Amino acid sequence: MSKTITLNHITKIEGHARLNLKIEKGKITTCELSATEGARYFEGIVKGRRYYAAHEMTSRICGICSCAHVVAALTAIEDALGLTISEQSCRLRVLLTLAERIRSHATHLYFLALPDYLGYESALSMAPEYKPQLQSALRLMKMGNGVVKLLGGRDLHPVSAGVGGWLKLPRQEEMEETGKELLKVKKDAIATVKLFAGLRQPEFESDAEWFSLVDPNEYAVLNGKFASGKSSFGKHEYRKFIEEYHQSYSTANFVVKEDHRYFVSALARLNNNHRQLSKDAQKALKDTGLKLPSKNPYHNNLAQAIELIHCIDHAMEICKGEIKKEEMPEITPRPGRGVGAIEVPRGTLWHDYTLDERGTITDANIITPTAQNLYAMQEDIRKRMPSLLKKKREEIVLDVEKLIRNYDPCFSCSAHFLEVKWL
Amino acid sequence: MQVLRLEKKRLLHFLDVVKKGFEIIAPVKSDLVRFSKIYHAEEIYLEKQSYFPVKEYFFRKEETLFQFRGTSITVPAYAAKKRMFFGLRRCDLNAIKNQDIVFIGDMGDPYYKAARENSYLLGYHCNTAPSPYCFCGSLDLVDFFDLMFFDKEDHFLVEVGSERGKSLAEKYREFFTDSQRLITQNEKRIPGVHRLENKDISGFYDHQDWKKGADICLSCGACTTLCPTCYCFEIHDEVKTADPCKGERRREWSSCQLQEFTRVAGDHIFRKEREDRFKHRIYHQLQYFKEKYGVQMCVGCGRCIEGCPTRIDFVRILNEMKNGKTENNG
Amino acid sequence: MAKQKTTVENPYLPKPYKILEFYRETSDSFTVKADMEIDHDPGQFVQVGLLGIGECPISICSDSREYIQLNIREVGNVTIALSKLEQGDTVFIRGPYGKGYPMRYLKGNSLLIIGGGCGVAPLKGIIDYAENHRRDYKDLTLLLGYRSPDDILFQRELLEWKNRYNLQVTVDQNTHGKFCYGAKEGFVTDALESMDISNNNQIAFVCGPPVMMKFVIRSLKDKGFNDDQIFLSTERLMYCALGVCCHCMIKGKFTCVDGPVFRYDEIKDLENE
Amino acid sequence: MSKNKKLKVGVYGITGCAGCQLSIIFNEEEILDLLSLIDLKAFPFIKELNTDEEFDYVILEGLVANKLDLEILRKLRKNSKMLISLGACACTGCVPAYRHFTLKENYEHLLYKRQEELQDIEPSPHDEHVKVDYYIPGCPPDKKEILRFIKGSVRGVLPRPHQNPVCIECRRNGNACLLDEGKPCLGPITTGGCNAVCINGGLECWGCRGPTKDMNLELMIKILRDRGFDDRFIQDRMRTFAGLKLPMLERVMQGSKSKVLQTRFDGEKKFYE
Ligand SMILES: Cc1cc2nc3c(=O)[nH]c(=O)nc-3n(C[C@H](O)[C@H](O)[C@H](O)COP(=O)(O)OP(=O)(O)OC[C@H]3O[C@@H](n4cnc5c(N)ncnc54)[C@H](O)[C@@H]3O)c2cc1C
Ligand code: SF4
Ligand code: SF4
Ligand code: SF4
Repeated sequence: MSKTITLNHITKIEGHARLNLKIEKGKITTCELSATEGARYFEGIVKGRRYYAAHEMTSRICGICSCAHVVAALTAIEDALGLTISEQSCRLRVLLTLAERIRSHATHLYFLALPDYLGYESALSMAPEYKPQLQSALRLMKMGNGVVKLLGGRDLHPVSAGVGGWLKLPRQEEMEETGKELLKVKKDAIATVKLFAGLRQPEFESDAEWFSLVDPNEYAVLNGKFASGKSSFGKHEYRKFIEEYHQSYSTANFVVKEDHRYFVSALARLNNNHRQLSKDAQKALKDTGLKLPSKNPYHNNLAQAIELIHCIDHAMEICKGEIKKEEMPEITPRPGRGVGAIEVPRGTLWHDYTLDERGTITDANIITPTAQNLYAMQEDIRKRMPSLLKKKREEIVLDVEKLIRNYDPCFSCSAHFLEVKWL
Repeated sequence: MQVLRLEKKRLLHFLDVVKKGFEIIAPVKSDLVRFSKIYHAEEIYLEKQSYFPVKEYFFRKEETLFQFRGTSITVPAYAAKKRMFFGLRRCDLNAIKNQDIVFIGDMGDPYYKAARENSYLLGYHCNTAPSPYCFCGSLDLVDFFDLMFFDKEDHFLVEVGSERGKSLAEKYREFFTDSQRLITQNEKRIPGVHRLENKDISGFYDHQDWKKGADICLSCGACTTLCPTCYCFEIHDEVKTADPCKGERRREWSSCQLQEFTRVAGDHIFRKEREDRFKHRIYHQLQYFKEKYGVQMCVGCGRCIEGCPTRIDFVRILNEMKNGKTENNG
Repeated sequence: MAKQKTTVENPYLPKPYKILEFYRETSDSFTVKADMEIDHDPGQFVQVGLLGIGECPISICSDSREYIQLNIREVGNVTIALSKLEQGDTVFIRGPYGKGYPMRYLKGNSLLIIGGGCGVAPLKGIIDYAENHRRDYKDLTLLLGYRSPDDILFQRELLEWKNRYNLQVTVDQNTHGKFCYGAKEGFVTDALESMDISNNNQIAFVCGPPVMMKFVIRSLKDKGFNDDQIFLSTERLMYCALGVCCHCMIKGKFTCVDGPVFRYDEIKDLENE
Repeated sequence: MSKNKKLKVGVYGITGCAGCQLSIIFNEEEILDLLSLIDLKAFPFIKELNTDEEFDYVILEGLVANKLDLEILRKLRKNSKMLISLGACACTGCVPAYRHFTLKENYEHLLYKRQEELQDIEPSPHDEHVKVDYYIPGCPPDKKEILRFIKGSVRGVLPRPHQNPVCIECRRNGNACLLDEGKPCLGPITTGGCNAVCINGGLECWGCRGPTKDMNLELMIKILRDRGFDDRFIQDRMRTFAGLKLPMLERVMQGSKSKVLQTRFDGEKKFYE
């Protein structure tokens, strides 16, 4: 029996990708996951631009993670310029990142993932039966967007965060108001965890190792070392551990040097940092019975749901803080190199810039979570296949799609897929 | 006119007491000076003229004219707040008077009227020109206020300008003493604001110097937005997503400096050239309005010059036209 | 003292009217008749619209107190939306607005009506008016120009007009090869040139595209018409029709209240505005 | 409306950041109602089942960056009565098209051999390849504008696209002008409709909605030079989002050097160093 499955346009993901599966005599002969997104060469086009253009331009890599790219780029640029930003700016950046995570998780969970499990083709067709659930989702999205807009000036591609600080600070009253709003949507987050904990997930274990930032002070967002259960390293050393290479036969883009596949995601964060979750998130986690660490990528949705609660709690904490008037610092360019590694909805995001003495960008490297996950994703599909072979074609497709969507891939982020078609 | 006296040190107290009965709108300095609702009397800033005009409180940036549902129309109830405006300059007050002519005079705009109805206008007289661009002295401004505060070292002389002003002064009588003297015409003059040499511009229509202004004009509309008298608007409909049969008709500010202002079918644009649009604005301010209503519309506040990104000084351009007039008419 | 409360009407509110009749004139224009009972002068206009879409100024092209007739060309949002209406539907109208043709003061004259394209619509008001007051005026000469035979408006009325008045229809191009309504190929201006007409007790009414108006005026002047014997109808973008929103301003004049009909001597310097 | 059948609509994306499609979904309060106004035939971003038969209109995000994109664009154009370009990538090419203005060696090393079908083509907006019926520009587009478009389409009207500069909305929002603070704001030459969000948020306008038809580019350049920005900066800034729509930039920059424009700037000069 020979079967070829081609998913030409994988739907309900961000960006465009396809999957080629060939099964001959019960053996998988081809398993190719590829992005069909056109290449945009962000790392190339920021070269020659000045340091203050980096975050403006790279934010356009991805709509849903635009805050992430802004914050990562700013962190890297400030690192290169040797700037330290104020505690308040830092706090607000965390809030911006968390707010984005709320809206991104909510969008992904309800609009992209959930229909698979409930047997609908889309969230829209769920509307008649699942209106309350969808309304929860929309409230969470609105909340996230609202905070992003408050801090960043607009919903997508925020503008108010600049090199060294904030161009426009939110007012104290607005922050307080936001805190109250956040409290209101917490019940939606809790309901989300319940909903996703109730979904049946297959037993499966990925061969890939997990990685995320680990910060002794808090559930890592902007700071910390990049770590798995086994090893860890600081952000400046990433080149030593992560190597990007491209082989015509291989699917690899990014691998850890010892030739280990790895994944980054909400699940990876939970594996590493679940003890630092907020109280309510920990409680929710306990209630779900999810065993950590988990290497089952199908658990990622649940991990995202749990993170929703944590993000709301953490965000509320930040909203209590005082907003002081702060000026943007005067900046004198200097040559240097800087790295930004932050936790964004889909995992760890890396920005790396080199500046010359005028502050012109001479080199740039951006590694997105999806790029890091690609290899693991594809190999998981390969590993999962044998147990699915007896099923009907549609079921295989659904299962594989579920797997892919659990990773919440974002092919728009193809800032840096060197080779998109693997053989 | 009756004149009262208010000790300066009692001003804040006076306003704080008034605040109990009114919403007070006064100039406040944040990044720029603008009229906004004040919570404490100390917020008021009288040093400089406000950058943004006060007109948005009466002729609002956006106004719902009516709501509709199917074929039935309802007009929103205008909640007429009792408001006291404090710190209006002579130009601001005259600008309100000019907008009154437009909106209340001929056509009886109910929205504007409602907003004006419960407003008390308390002026603050400029002792010196608050901005280098002012030229109110060149125009025929009149007294138009409920109360006008003249700043006199340690006290204010407060001139009563209307019945309303009188009753207001009565109500807060405890703050005022009777003044022994009246305000002279001379005191009402503001030094250094006679910049416009010739306000009859009818002879300049074909003058080549209009180009001087148009060349450095971006057509960004800052001048008309910041002008306290400009009153153009557009009307658009907006419907609800949940039910497209429901919605509202709204009007919003517009600007004659935009090409879109006169676009008609066939994509024809009248006054397509920047120069024509610039000229149109000045002529409307200084001539057309006068032809129609008997007064000039411009009140000489200079905001359109101060707010212009390139500081197009139409007063200077006009003055130069006058000086060069003979050679041009030859 | 009795308190008298005068509730001034809100000038922005349109009122609903029923469509009595709806028919197409040409491929891109149509005529509607609405049950609006008002007194008006020929040349005045109303603001017609639909809720949720908007409104636009349209000249009244009839002369009756029982109804108004509007001839509308589909060019944009409101006009296209109106074109989808049917008999019995509701339209929202306010008006009438503007200064129409001062017909009362022109009694005893002959009328020379020169229209181009959709500019004929407001002029039809004069024709109807003159018909209703036939004894007040002498001869009626109609000179109507269109792009092609397909664009000819008021086909229902044309035969009648032909019988009663001195009618000439021109088309820029005759794509059909057959002449309807005795139409001649050529521009209105040419027809006017070759027409034997003097300014003696003659009033000219002109409406059409800006270029056409310009040439017609020139030609009329050549024939000895004085400025005050020529009436023009102008068109501008307008929102309020109340003399406030300023979009229709031509120099100091508001098309909506001072116009849309102007005597040529009132606006002759304003051509480029 | 209810008389007619629902419009068949498709929402697609080619190479882009998905932000524009998200902007549709992020109309959190209206999204469910919105999508029930139309017959949503395709929206692969959130739908599994997508039919690509005949569409009344297709809203398409993203720019053309490889052959597959072009193929999809052409197919959608063929299958749809109207094509709506959504977002800056679709309308102007946005940041990815800035590649036209960078040195080849900057990105050369990122080029790899690809499958034939995914071969790169020069990044370009839709209208370089096919006819576009309506533009909803912006990076990201204003989500309310998308809402207005869909609502309008249901009633057969297309909202008049914005053509006024960003400054109009900026001033209406009561912002202090950033040009006066010496910042390089492109608001005066950029098409508005975004409610000046960037300036509201403290950042100068980068011109993401593309140049206005009526811009005074020469003067804008002069203003920026006056504030101490060098020509390289001005070019880079203007080309970041809409470089392809400013083909005349270099020429105007050259030409304006010899011209004297007397502007005044009494703020402090702020160099971006
Ligand atoms: C006093 C007066 C009397 C009139 N009488 C009549 C009459 O009897 N019959 C008649 O048919 N007309 C008449 N008109 C003209 C009529 O008012 C206009 O055709 C009408 O306003 C068009 O409105 P609309 O909403 O349909 O078009 P709009 O949608 O407002 O569009 C009008 C035109 O603007 C342009 N436009 C619209 N959107 C854009 C865009 N995005 N970009 C560029 N250009 C655009 C187009 O060229 C379009 O054709 C009269 C006008 C006036 C002032
Ligand atoms: S035209 Fe200028 S000076 Fe005159 S009132 Fe308006 S803003 Fe003031
Ligand atoms: S800040 Fe920019 S958009 Fe706003 S008025 Fe100034 S130039 Fe225009
Ligand atoms: S202000 Fe400028 S950059 Fe910002 S959204 Fe508007 S057009 Fe785009």
